[in-house]
Amino acid sequence: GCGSKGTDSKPAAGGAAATSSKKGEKFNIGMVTDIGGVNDKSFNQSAWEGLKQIEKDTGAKVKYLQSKGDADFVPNLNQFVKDNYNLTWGIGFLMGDAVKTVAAQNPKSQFAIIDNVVEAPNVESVTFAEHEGSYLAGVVAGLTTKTNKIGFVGGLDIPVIKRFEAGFKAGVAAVNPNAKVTINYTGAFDKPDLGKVAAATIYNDGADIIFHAAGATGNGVFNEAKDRLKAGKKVWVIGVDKDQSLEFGDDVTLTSMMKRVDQAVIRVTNDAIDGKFQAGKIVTLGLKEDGVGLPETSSKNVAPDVLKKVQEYKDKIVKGEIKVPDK
Amino acid sequence: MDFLRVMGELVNTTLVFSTALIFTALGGIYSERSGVVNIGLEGLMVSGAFAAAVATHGAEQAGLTGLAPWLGLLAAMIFGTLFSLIHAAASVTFKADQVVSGVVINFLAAGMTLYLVKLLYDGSGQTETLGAVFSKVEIPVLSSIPFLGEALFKAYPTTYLALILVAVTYYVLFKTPFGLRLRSVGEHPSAAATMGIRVSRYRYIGVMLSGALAGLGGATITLTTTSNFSHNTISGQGFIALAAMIFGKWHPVGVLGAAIFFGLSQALRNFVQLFDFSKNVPAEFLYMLPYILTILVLAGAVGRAVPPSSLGEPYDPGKR
Amino acid sequence: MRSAETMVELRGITKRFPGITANDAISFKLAKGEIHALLGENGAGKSTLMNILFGLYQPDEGEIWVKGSKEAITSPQKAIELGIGMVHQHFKLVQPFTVTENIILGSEPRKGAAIDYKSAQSKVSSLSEQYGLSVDPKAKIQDISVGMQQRVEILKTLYRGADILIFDEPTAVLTPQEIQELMEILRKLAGEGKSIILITHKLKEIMALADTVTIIRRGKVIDTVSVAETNPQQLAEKMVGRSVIFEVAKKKAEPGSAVLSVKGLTATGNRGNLALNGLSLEVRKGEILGLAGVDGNGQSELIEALTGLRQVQSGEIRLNGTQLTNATPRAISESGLSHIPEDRHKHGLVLDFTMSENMVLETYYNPKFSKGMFLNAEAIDKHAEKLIREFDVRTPSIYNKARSLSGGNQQKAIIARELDKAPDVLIAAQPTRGLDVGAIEFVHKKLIEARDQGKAVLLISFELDEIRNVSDRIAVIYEGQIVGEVLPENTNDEELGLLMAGSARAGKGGQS
Amino acid sequence: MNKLIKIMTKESALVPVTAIVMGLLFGALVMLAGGYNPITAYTALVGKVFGNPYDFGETIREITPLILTGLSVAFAFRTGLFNIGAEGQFIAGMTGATLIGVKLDLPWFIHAPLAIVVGALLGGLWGALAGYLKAKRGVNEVITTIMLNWIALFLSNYILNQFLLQPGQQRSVMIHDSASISIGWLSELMSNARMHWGTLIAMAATAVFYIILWKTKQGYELRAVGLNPDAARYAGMNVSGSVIKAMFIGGVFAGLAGVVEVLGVFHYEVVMAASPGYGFDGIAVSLLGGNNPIGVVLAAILFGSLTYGSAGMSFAADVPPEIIRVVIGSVIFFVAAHGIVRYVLKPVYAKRKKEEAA
Ligand SMILES: Nc1ncnc2c1ncn2[C@@H]1O[C@H](COP(=O)(O)OP(=O)(O)OP(=O)(O)O)[C@@H](O)[C@H]1O
Ligand SMILES: Nc1ncnc2c1ncn2[C@@H]1O[C@H](COP(=O)(O)OP(=O)(O)OP(=O)(O)O)[C@@H](O)[C@H]1O
Ligand SMILES: [Mg+2]
Ligand SMILES: [Mg+2]
Repeated sequence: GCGSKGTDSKPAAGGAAATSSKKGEKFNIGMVTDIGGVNDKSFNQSAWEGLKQIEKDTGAKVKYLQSKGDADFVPNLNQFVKDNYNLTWGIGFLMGDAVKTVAAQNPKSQFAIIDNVVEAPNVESVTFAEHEGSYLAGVVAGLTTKTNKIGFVGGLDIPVIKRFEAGFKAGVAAVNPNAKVTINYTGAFDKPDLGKVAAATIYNDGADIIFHAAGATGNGVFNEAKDRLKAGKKVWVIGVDKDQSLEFGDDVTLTSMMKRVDQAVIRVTNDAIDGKFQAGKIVTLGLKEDGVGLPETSSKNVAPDVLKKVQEYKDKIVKGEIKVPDK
Repeated sequence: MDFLRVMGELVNTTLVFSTALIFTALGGIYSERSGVVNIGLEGLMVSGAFAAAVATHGAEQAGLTGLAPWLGLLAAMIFGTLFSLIHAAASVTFKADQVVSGVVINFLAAGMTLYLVKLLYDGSGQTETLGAVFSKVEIPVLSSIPFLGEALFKAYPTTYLALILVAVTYYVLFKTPFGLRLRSVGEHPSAAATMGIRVSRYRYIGVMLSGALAGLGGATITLTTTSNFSHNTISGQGFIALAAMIFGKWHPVGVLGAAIFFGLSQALRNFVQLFDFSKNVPAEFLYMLPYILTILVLAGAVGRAVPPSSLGEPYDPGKR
Repeated sequence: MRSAETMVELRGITKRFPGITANDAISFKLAKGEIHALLGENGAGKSTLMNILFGLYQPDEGEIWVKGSKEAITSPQKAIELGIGMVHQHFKLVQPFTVTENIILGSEPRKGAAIDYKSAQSKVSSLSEQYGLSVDPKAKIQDISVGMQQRVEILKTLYRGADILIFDEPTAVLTPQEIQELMEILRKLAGEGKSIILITHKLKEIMALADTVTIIRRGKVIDTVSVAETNPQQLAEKMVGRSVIFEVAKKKAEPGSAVLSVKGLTATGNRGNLALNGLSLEVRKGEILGLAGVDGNGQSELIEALTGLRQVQSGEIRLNGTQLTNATPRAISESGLSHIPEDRHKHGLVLDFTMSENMVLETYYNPKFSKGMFLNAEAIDKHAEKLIREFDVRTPSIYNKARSLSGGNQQKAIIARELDKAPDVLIAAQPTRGLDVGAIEFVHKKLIEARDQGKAVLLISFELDEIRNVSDRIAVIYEGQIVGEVLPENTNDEELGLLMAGSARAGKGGQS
Repeated sequence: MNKLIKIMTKESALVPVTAIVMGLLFGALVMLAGGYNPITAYTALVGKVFGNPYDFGETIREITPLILTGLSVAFAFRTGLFNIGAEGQFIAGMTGATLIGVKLDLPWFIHAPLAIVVGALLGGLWGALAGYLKAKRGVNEVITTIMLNWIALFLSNYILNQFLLQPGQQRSVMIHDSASISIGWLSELMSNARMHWGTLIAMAATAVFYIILWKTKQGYELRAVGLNPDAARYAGMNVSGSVIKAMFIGGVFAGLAGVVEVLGVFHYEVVMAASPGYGFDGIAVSLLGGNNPIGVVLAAILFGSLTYGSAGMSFAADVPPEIIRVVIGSVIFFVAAHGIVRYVLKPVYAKRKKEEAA
């Protein structure tokens, strides 16, 4: 995936390649994805890339199970528990209840979850302050727009996505009070056709930048932007979760609001391998922790003075001078 | 907001949504007019979407950028046709229940294509993102006419192709010997047989044409919307096309109207979000809009659709 | 009989179906220009034999010779090539297609890639003129009468240049006028040198039309005789193997008071036409009222109105004095009306139900057959056993599906069910259509028995013989009205024919 | 044992069993072509289903809703209707159960039954809506049920968001324990597998299906309408009423499937981005089971086991789980196109005939 060749993601090719001297040799790490699977070009993929990195670095054995539906979460987690995996990851907001249940039933096993909070003595929860990163995306958009019309395309109208929207709007408002943000929720994370038409509608209405937080639905936003580019009309997309310019190219990607799921996974897993697993802890990764933020590649398309502004706002948020709204 | 322009865009968006439905529902007509129920349209679309992604990607790699999406369409037609042979064999040769056989198509397509994607793309759940996809073609001069230009003359090549195929299908079904025979086989196979027409052959052809056209429908989505193929590239469009075929009374022009209606109601829900009053309407109700509209229109519409009389009945010359 | 060239010769044809030998070493010869009738009871194997000749079935044994050479007729296509055409017992016409489309289907004239409808239509027109088969080339089959449909069937074969024509029970669904016309056509075709095989249950037609007749019983040829040398009585005996009475013995009716009375009934037909136009009639206790008329003059609509299947615009229907206008079918049935429907497969039976289930189609909910919300299977089965015994319905068991019975036995089962409801009024619509003489005899006997028990019977039929033999009084329907009433003993075919054709004339002596 | 073999080689059993074997073989071929070892894969699949009490229990959990949605589709089929709407009826059932489970607080012996009844009724109403449109307005039920599926999805999301949402979560508040139909002791016995009374409800529904259709007056009417609506009208039955009733009863079955998932498995309902798919699988189950209640149960067992077991396949043999859809699809194919199976079985029949003759 990700346009890059050789992403070795054949399920659990095993840690056989690891040399014997590595620290994670006898350490097994499982990961349960939601329906998207490890190639969703989104957080599941990011998390899996993190684990592959761990495998490479430490020689630990990593494996994932893809869920075919909500009902699969629990048995999939249990599969790892029953196979005595040392750490099992639940990836995504939706896994919250499943992780909670299985953790309670298996107090001796260790779990970690991304994007949701599970209060249990054997679970470490990692969440992200998406609103903080989105605020910076808003700053970029507010300062870059020429039409003073900006769009936001969301997936489902749910709390996580609301955080994106709230932060983004606040960021735009902070630097460009005249800019109007058009909000469109498509009602789906897996419908590029809806994303595409939503984008077309917003661009037609005069917007020149759209920020999407809509998973695969957002692919449609990129496709629409590319379409317009081919027809000679320059418009921008702000990507989400990963540096989407790598996937969709610099000519339409202004910047991306990155969630460093991979980094979080690596950090927590490394801790666990080192015996320093912070069970019961809830970690929120914001700008301060570099859990969210804009990628290096932003400099290609975002003007230097805008980037400077971004840095200013980032500092203020990190220092706590600005409190970014999350709904 | 410039009203004319907005209306033009609304029509334009409608056509974007309608195109895949037109192809697929036209395919459904060929199959069902020959007497073979085809609820496998969804699966046939999946197979087409898959083949288009793979072939276009391959062509792209081979450096055939301009030709790539066209090759994708061709591959989708071929693959869709091959896939539909399963349906034809089961329901024509082996006289299986046609609904069951259609369900089989849906299952096999869903499983097989993803499995192949994983094999072809190194375990990945989707194909590579395609660069060489279709983009909208502006027809010179015509596209600058106010309203009409925006509405009709800035569209994907596939949209034009779909509209042409509506006319072609009409001609084939109602003007040519082939069409007469195909329809006779769907209405009264034993009558056709006593006139020396080979019922099975025509049913095979009907089903295969549905495979080719549904394949085109699926390819349209890959090549104009998603730019890749994954497990949710086709999620329900085949069933909507089935609905469009019934709503359109198994007639190409009716199907065109029905597909445009479904496209319009999808497009509307996006346009509504541009207006401020929509903020007071819960989003979920906007999402429901297309489907509620459909039911209301159908419930208000007069006249029942009459399917081909022998639809769903395997032809058994020995049966009385 | 001429000793002309042999067109078709079947030698020792045997065809077996699971459990039955439908054709048992049948040999048969058809001469040029001859009309050769095939006669036999229901299920004797006539259709099977013809289906073999037309390439629809393959024989297990035997040879087929056509025009002097041995042929393997593997498909209808092959039969058509050999000049064989068949008009099937159940028409093989595509309802939503036009007459022309049905005729040219499979060998369409072309102009470029498209069908050349113009030349097709002119061909059809000239053919129909040549043989006196008038049709409207542009009309859809679903909009034309049965008689016209049959002409289309004949034109189909002529269009393909057939000179051997097979007709499987062509008159079963025709009105007397249409039958007359068809007989003319057949004579004309034979006169032009075509050879014709005619399957019919009607001895009168054989006597009037055929040159030769072959009688089949249980798959075997019993005899082949020249029509000139035989008579109906002899034919019937050969066919069933016993003597047959043609005139139904009945004593004179003793009608009582009117049970069913219909006044000024108006209703529209399926196509919005005025199908019933102020129709009035009365059926009295203990009489059979025969309703004669040409198909399409409101008979079907009248039956539907009487049984609650069609809403009427005005007028009233009373049964024993109770208002039943626009009542539900169930309410009507419960008030004492039984109905032997015209189309036994469409209305009379659920073909995929067992016989047992079919015998309680209208009464399953009665306390007799149910307990609370549940069915009483035992009672239902017993009931079915009883009816099947009493009415001699031939079925292996009450658990066989209705589909597996022959037409005659299906009809017997329906009659059993309807009479068992002990109705005050019995409506019998085309009750003997397609049945052989033995079965017809049985049905007529049952109708008269019902009358003798004091029931009021309304008999609707296109068969004038049936109407005249069975009815006590005859009413003629024309364009949704009763145009005349006559007594069977005081009338003849000619008078009835005139009334049915709408020559408005008050019936004489109908008001006894 | 001999008797068993006889039963198994009877044609009625032989054909489906052979079809299943052929489906599995085809799946094996596809695996081989993809470079996977089918023997390892199938071993893992069987191991996953029967390997330990937990997975066995979870397999039953997987099978349960499939029985109910299968019955739903089958019931409509019996009345001549094609219910593609089990999906929407399932969601309606979930939502009804959640509403009662969350909003009311009652003693368990009222609460759970009430939640079940309300969910079932909502599912039934959702089905009846399509039935009504068919009966009274002549709208093809295939179209309406497809549309109603989407409407159910969004309507349920609306209700969840508006009235039932757990703050900060993407799901409803948990239902009260009194509404739960989980069986605690059984789950404990089965190492925490999510066992619930819904399985019993599904079995009961199977019996009810059979009794309604073949033992009651109502069922007699429904079947008559399904087989020949003209004759049913002639016989004084209320055809449009039957259509509505059949869709209602079918909807109740699908609604119950949703109910047991909420009350027995999840204890909440999530805001869904897409339909869960049990209704569509129900079509396959119903057809595989020949629209016959026992057949539906057997088909659901097969379908559910293969689906659940596929996780074991990907865990132990690294086979992509998608392959299981191919297997299920080809099993259905061979069951439907039994001509092929009979052809394959010809030698067996021939042999048997010889034996019988001897
Ligand atoms: N397709 C079939 N399958 C099984 N048996 C058949 C089939 N067709 C005919 N038969 C058998 O062949 C016998 C002859 O049937 P056939 O239709 O030829 O009778 P028929 O003489 O035409 O009767 P009728 O006067 O009622 O038209 C029947 O008794 C029936 O058992
Ligand atoms: N599918 C079938 N399988 C076995 N036997 C059949 C089948 N269809 C018809 N038969 C047999 O064929 C014989 C004649 O049937 P057929 O339907 O020709 O009756 P019929 O008197 O000609 O009725 P009708 O003229 O009203 O159609 C019956 O004995 C019946 O048992
Ligand atoms: Mg016959
Ligand atoms: Mg007959």
